Amino acid sequence: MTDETTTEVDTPRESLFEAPPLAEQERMIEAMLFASAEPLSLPEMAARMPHGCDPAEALVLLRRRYEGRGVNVVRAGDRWAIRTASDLGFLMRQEAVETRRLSRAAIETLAIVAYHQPVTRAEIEEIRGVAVSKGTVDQLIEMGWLKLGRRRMTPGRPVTFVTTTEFLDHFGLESARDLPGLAELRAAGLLESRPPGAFGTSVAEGEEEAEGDIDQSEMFDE
Amino acid sequence: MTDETTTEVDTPRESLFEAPPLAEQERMIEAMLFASAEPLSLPEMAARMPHGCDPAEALVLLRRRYEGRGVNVVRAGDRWAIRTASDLGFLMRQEAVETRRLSRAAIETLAIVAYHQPVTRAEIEEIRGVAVSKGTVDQLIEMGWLKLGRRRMTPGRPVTFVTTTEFLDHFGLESARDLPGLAELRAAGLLESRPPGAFGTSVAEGEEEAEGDIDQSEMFDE
Amino acid sequence: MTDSLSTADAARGPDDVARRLAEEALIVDVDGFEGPLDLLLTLARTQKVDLRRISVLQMAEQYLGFVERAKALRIELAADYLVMAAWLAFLKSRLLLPPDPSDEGPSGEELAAHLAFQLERLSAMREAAAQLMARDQLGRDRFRRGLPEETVRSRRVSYTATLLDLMQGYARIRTRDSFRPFVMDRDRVFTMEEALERMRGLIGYAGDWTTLDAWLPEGWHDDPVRRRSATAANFAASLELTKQGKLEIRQSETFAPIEVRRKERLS
Repeated sequence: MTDETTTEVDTPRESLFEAPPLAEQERMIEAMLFASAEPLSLPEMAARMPHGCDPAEALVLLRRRYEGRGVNVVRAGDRWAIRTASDLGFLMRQEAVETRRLSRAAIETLAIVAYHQPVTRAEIEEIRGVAVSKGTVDQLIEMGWLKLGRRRMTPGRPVTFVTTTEFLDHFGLESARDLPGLAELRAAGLLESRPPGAFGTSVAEGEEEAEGDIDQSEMFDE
Repeated sequence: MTDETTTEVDTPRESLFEAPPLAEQERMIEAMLFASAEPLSLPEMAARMPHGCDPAEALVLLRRRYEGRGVNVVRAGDRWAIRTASDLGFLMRQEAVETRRLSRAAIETLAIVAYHQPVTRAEIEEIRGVAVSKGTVDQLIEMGWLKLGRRRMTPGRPVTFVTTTEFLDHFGLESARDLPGLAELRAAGLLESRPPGAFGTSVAEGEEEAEGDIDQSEMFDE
Repeated sequence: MTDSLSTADAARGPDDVARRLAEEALIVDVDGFEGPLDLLLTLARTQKVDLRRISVLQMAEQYLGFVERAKALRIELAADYLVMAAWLAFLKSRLLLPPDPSDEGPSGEELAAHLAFQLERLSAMREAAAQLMARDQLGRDRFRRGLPEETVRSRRVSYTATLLDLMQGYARIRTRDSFRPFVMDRDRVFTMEEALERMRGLIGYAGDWTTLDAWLPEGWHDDPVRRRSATAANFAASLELTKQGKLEIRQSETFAPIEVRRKERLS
């Protein structure tokens, strides 16, 4: 990320003006993050700052400055935002927005996508043991928590679903790797498509299984 | 003002709980001023805070803390708010872009190009069933979402249109091939209900992927 | 099955009575379950052991008992519950019979292990979902800036559209034809109503016998399809008018021209 910014900003190094001092850059980032309701990426910040600025470095300072304060600098994927400290939520009851109550199916679907992403509709159904109703994924996409990922390179090239930056921001996660209990689930083999050390051939539920097999191994090969 | 607050807060002094330390009160004010959609008065802040708090005192601290920062605590009448430091206004200006929703004609044209590229104007018109105004395509090109592809090797050698990398960026797609097919759109509930059988037999359950393929190969036949 | 199970139950004492009562309760709740896997998970939990140690055989028997009782109570179970029952019956036989060495498929133990895994995974995902929802959420526990300062000052217009707009736009175009109300292509059809209307207007002038051909409207003579349609309509209309006593109709022999004329009123 830092690289990206530097390359973008590198050329104007011959610019007539020197980059502002780091403290000044920190002020700039502070102003931008305060002003924006949505998280900002480093390149977005760099684009608005004078040439030669390195928002990544200034961000480290700013983040430290707000540690333990009433508002904090938080990360959501590759974006940054200022959010109120969660222990002070009780003060903001006036600001609380009535969020649409999600059905149990929607909540489970969201969790399955979050923990298994990228995941296809067939895989979600295999895990839940029931068909995913038409509106469920649609609703989660509309709320901005899910989006389409890349197609799976298996027969039929099914689309996959992944979570968004908004999802991370909403649940206060720095990245999808910070999902609660993720490491334990992985260690227990519960993010695989079959029990650890299981037989290779297809089973009970049939067709999708074989396909799921390829999917999953492809998925966790990282 | 201070008087006002103290009188209001005076009574609960006999409360069972002690007021939180001043530093904690400062955090609270910071969070409230950040999250509130409107500037807040001291009594409003006091009303939200635990009994025994004195927002006036904490506000003095907070105000001093933000002196010279990228944002400042400023007064508007008898209310308080956090605002961008005036010397950093230039950072906000770039963000000041007016966003408008793309017209339906433009979205449909864009969708046809995305799904059928490379595609000529005549083909777009045939699929949409209405003439495509020159302005629509021009607008999409100007926005950087469409560009000219190679000429079709048919009589008249018409120009074709294709989507750009910027288009993929905007819509968060890895490649135009990641766009879901009609069957998937339907499965996701994105197609309004449709009279059964209206599509003819071939399309019924999901084979229109195949049909789409034919379209594509026809279109890609250079 | 019910019989053998219930005798077995009776032999096993009060624990099983409690279990049976619990199963009866399940039947009442069947609408509350999200499919057979969900129900199986509930059954597995009654064993009060680690999901990895559940007795799949016992669970299969509980499930089959559940389905039997639902049948006895004439409760309609969705098809997937019955499919699962059939599969569990198969699994049960696999688990009880000694393995057949000539059989290539997975063994009963492997199938049972996979089922146990599926249950554990579903349960883990539910727990993960609960943990996720228990996090401090934006707009409830954590808040964004209430007064964002993204003031609109520049003239640059940026158009936005979402992927959803794009896909819906495409879907709209591609399905437009299927929404067109059904209309028959009628420009080559002359209806009997049209023929009746027209003949009623012209009837007064038909004092003499004239062939039906002469009644064909302008422009319906040349194209064979149009000519056929108009002739048929005119013929049907003349029969109707004859029936109403307004017209006389005659044909001298088979395939001879049909002639019509106004029926004179006996005034």
